[in-house]
Amino acid sequence: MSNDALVLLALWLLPLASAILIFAFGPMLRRSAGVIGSGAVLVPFALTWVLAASALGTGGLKVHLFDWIAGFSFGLWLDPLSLLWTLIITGVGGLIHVYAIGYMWSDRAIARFFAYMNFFVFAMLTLVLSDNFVGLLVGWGLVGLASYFLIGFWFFKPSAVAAAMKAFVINVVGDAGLMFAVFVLFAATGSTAYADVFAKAATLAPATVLLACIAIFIGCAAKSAQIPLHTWLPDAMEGPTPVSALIHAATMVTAGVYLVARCAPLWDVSPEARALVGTIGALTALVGAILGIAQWDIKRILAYSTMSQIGYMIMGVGVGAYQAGILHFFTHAFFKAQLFLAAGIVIHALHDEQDLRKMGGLGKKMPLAFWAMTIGTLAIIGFPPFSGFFSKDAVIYGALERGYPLLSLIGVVTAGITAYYMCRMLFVTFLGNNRGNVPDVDLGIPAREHSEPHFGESAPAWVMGAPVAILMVPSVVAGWVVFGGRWNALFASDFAPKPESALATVLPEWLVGVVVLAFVAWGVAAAYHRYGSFDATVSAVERLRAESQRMAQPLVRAFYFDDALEALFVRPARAVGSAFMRVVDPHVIDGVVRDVVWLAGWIGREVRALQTGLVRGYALVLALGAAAFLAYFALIGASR
Amino acid sequence: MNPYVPVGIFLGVAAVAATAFVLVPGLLARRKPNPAKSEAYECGVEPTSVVGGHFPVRFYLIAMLFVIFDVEAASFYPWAVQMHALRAYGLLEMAAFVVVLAIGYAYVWRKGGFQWR
Amino acid sequence: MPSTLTIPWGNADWNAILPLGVVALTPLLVILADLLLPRSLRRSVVLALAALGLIYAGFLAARGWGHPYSAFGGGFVTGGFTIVFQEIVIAGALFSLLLATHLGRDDQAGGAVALLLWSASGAMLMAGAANLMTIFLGLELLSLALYCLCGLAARPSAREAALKYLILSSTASGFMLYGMALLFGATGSVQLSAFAAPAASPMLFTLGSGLFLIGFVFKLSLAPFHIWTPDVYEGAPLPVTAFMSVVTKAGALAVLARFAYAALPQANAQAILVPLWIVAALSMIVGNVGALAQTDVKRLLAYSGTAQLGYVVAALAGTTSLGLRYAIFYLVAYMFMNLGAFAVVALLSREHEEGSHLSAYAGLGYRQPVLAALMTFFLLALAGLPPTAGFTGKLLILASSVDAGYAWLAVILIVGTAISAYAYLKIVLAMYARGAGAPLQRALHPASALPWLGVAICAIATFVLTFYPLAPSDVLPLVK
Amino acid sequence: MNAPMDVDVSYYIVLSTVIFFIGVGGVILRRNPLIMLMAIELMFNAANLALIAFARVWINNAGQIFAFLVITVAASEAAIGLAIVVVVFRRAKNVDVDEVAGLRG
Repeated sequence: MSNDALVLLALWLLPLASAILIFAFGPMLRRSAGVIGSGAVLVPFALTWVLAASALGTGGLKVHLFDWIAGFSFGLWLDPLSLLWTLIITGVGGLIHVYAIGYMWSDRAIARFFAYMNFFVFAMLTLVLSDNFVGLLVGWGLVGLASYFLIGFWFFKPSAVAAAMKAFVINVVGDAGLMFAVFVLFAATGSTAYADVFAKAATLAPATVLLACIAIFIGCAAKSAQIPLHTWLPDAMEGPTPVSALIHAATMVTAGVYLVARCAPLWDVSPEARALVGTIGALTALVGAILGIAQWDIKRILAYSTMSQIGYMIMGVGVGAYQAGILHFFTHAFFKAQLFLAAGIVIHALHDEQDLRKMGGLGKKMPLAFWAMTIGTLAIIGFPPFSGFFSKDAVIYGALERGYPLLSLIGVVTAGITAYYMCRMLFVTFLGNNRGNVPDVDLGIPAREHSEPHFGESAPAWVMGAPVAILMVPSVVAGWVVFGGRWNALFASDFAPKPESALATVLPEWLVGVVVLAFVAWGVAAAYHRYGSFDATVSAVERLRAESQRMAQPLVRAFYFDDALEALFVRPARAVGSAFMRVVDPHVIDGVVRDVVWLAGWIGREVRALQTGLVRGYALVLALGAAAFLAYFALIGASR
Repeated sequence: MNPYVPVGIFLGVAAVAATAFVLVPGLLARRKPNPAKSEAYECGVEPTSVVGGHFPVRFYLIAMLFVIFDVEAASFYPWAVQMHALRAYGLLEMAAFVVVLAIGYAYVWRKGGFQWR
Repeated sequence: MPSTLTIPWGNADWNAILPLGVVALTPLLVILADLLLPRSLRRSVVLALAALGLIYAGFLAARGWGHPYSAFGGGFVTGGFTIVFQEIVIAGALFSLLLATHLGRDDQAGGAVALLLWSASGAMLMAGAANLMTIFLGLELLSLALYCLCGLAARPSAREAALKYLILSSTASGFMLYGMALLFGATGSVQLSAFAAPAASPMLFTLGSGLFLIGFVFKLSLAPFHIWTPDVYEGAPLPVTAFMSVVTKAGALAVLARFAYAALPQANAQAILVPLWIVAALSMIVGNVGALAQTDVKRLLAYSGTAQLGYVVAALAGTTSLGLRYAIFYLVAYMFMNLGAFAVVALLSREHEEGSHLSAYAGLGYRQPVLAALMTFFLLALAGLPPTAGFTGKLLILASSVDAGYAWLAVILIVGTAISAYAYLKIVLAMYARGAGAPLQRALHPASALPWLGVAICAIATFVLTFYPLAPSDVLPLVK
Repeated sequence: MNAPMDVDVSYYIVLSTVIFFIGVGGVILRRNPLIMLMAIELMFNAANLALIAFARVWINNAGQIFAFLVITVAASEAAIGLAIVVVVFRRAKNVDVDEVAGLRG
């Protein structure tokens, strides 16, 4: 085994070793678990850079681990695509680990927390480094499991446990879809290795590829919170904030983007699948942004914005603008992690208060959080020259270039809405007067239970501050990688070159950029007028109260997705009529155990009715079966 | 022509015939039950007890045990016929058989299977 | 010693059936112990004796690897195939013993365990039987003991299960026996090895094969001959159900595979076996659809077993040697994931109530997080998600059925899997249902160490087999 | 079909087939479990008859030994069957399998 291979193996297994170590010796380690855990992620980050050169070489770095059975082998594969993901997982992940030392400082179970976090990093690395579908599927399942543990980390909170269950169940639905896809691809190509499957992709029947793509995308939609499987993501914010930053913003939820990009050869031969994924992505972007408008919980706003931004990425990779979608993943990882970490500082300082209405005027008290949040917001709304500007623009223009003007238009509108709700959050949190002492009723906040604030000593401020400060740099500059066309050249071996489209020649890229900027400017202005101007901040209490009382119900209830998804989803599913579609029924999505789904339940009950319990009836079935057997055998016997 | 082809045909005929014999009466027979018809006839006297009579459950159990040991005893027959030819080997085999049977017998006895409670 | 009749077999023949003999004779010790020991010791001594006997038999069987031998004039053929199936039977019986700490009343314990072992010895006989008589004897030994075991619980449903199993299984035996008579008539021999030659009457031969197959398709509970399974599984005591779900099926599969691979004449083997693939396909659909609406886990596992054995038989399609290895691997995987689920049910059982109803699982994720996690693992394994042996097994079966030219079976397998994910997910959902039964902290069964052992072994095996699909190459069945 | 015999063997086979199907019909149609068990015995004995007849055809004693084995097994089966029927219907008024249908679905 070459040195590179050993290094790759080490960076893959280090987080696992650390997780086991911390789990075994947790009570003894206490806070030093955080140091070990962070080290076990930052060291692989450094190791990844060592491998960058060989990963960018022809074919990437391949490490064959072991032969499984004849025709199946397990291995790792570091190519530009997985290299990018590995860098983000370990780099951003490492910073979040450091931050978490401070955030979890006074938590008794800090060791357990870092064991889970390291386990997650290992699972995520398995997902992106695997060179075949089986390893991918294993990683896919394990990240779901890690996410389940971490969302429910504060298991004494019923809401956290419920959210964890919901996330787990939807993820299992996604796993089943992905498993189905692997079976289909395997049945069609006789292999589970990426290389073999993709080599044969062009020769497969279009229907097979479409079926596989749809099944894969069910997995992606569940993992990446695409409608209609998105409802778990806002709830998942019940977990500790570093978890939200790492799993539910920067890495795990982008696994769907990774998978679609990885399976580009499949999508390249199936225009229908391409249209489907692109459309779902665009709709998710739009719906997520709209839902972000009506939230008061700072983390839920960020959750919806995550959903919306992943919608952009999925739209990008879906329509075939792979480089653009991946670029957006790249920049998003920085600025979204930064937004979450900054929000975490605020939440931590206010003793677990997450309601915007109880904040206000925090800009002077927490300058670091304020500036971090401002830079993150500028990045996410696509303000030049911050990173989000380049990537979002690339996605919107990419959709146009590849002949999806409608999706592109949705992207433009969404950009405006994004600017509005992100600035709304920023202004309400940091400008005006502090409303921490205003009674809930005066702010229109319904009666609620206050969670017990954490008491005890705090970590040195730099532990949480430093990662946020470091993240500010890439949040600003990450988008500059597009200059000189290097970014696109990086993935030239992975993706087919873009086709020329008539529309793209009419509309130059700078013009699209200007249109997007106009929408963004409108969003910022509207938000400033409503929440940021002097008048608005002076009368903030009355305004917020009035607003929270007459806010549109559909928005508050997230378009009734949880309540009324049935109406939206059961009918098309019923029309499709396939039992498999039933799996994503709202009952399941909602995690409610009922007599399961209508069709499945109906078929099941019909079959049950055949089982009368009467011995003679069974004997008759037996005899009829025997008669059928005999008829067949008499036939072939006579033919001889 | 294969000599067994007629057998195959017979099989089919037999299946149909046998099924028909059992099914046809149920389909064709007229059924007009009335109270008088349904009554059990016992020399003009109304029956006072269940016609078949009820045997105690113990009866069945003893009968079952009898059947088992009886049939197992039937296995002695082929051995007895060839006893001299089989010599020691046959004796050993039969001894083993009897031991197994004896353990079963002891088990039933100890569990009270032979008691007429 | 002078004798007028030479005995045609010697030590080698007795050695060949030694493992089987140990399992058949241990029950004699068991019931003697039951008679002689004081009541307080009985149950534990009986269980220990039985376990020791099984383990010793397993050791003896494994020792014979690599020395195929045709014992008793071709009545019983040892070899890799026989040994693998015998070990599966022994393992299945051992696991059932782990769950059998509460089988029957105290004074029934000895008899119950003895019956379990005799039943297992019948299945072991089937694993090596290569002549119609030994096949029949093995099958009846297996079944007769099971009829009694099914009724060994103090509730009406157990007695009902026993009656149904008795009547339906005997009927199936009747079909099979008549098939055997026709096969004998067609070939003039009861040896499977004589069947390869062209039969005197092809008509009798095919009809006989058909009736013969029915008996084993019934024991494998493949649709539509599965109809008895849910009722019997639900009614029978838990350890007996667990035993049936593995041991009976292993024994029946052994006979079926030997018949399909080694006995049938090459010329029309594929034509004769077509109904087998059809019932396999039917089972994958019916089993999984039937599982959808079940609220009793034992019932659900009955349907699931129908579907799982459908996958196993599908692997045999085309009777390729690779297919047989994969079928055996999947059977082993099925044994572990299935018995693991049964062990969880055993852990949830109370004195007078088996923990098989869905309500026992509501909110289990909160009450017994480890147990719920393991149950989830087993169910996902049955559904075929990685990293479990169920996934590997299904992948292998897909491979072999496509290779053998039975792509349509592969398609049905995929569809069946998709349906089954839903059925299994239902229990997972129940266990993690929001706010269900949260405060109810029922203690686990007092004597739960043994089932826990079973759960642990099954979980580890299900996981490890994912990566090391043990499919020994030396397993083609022999007939002489 | 050269074996010297008084009655052609095919008659035995036909008889056994008829008996077999009477047995099958009995299992399906009768409601009394005791009669059902008798019907099953009919199926077994039909097989016995066929076995012995074929043993004559092929001049192979295996058929007769087989039949002997079947008789023994059938007796055990009958005993166990009787025991189960007694246990199930101990307190029931009518011996009717249709009343035993608690397990279903």
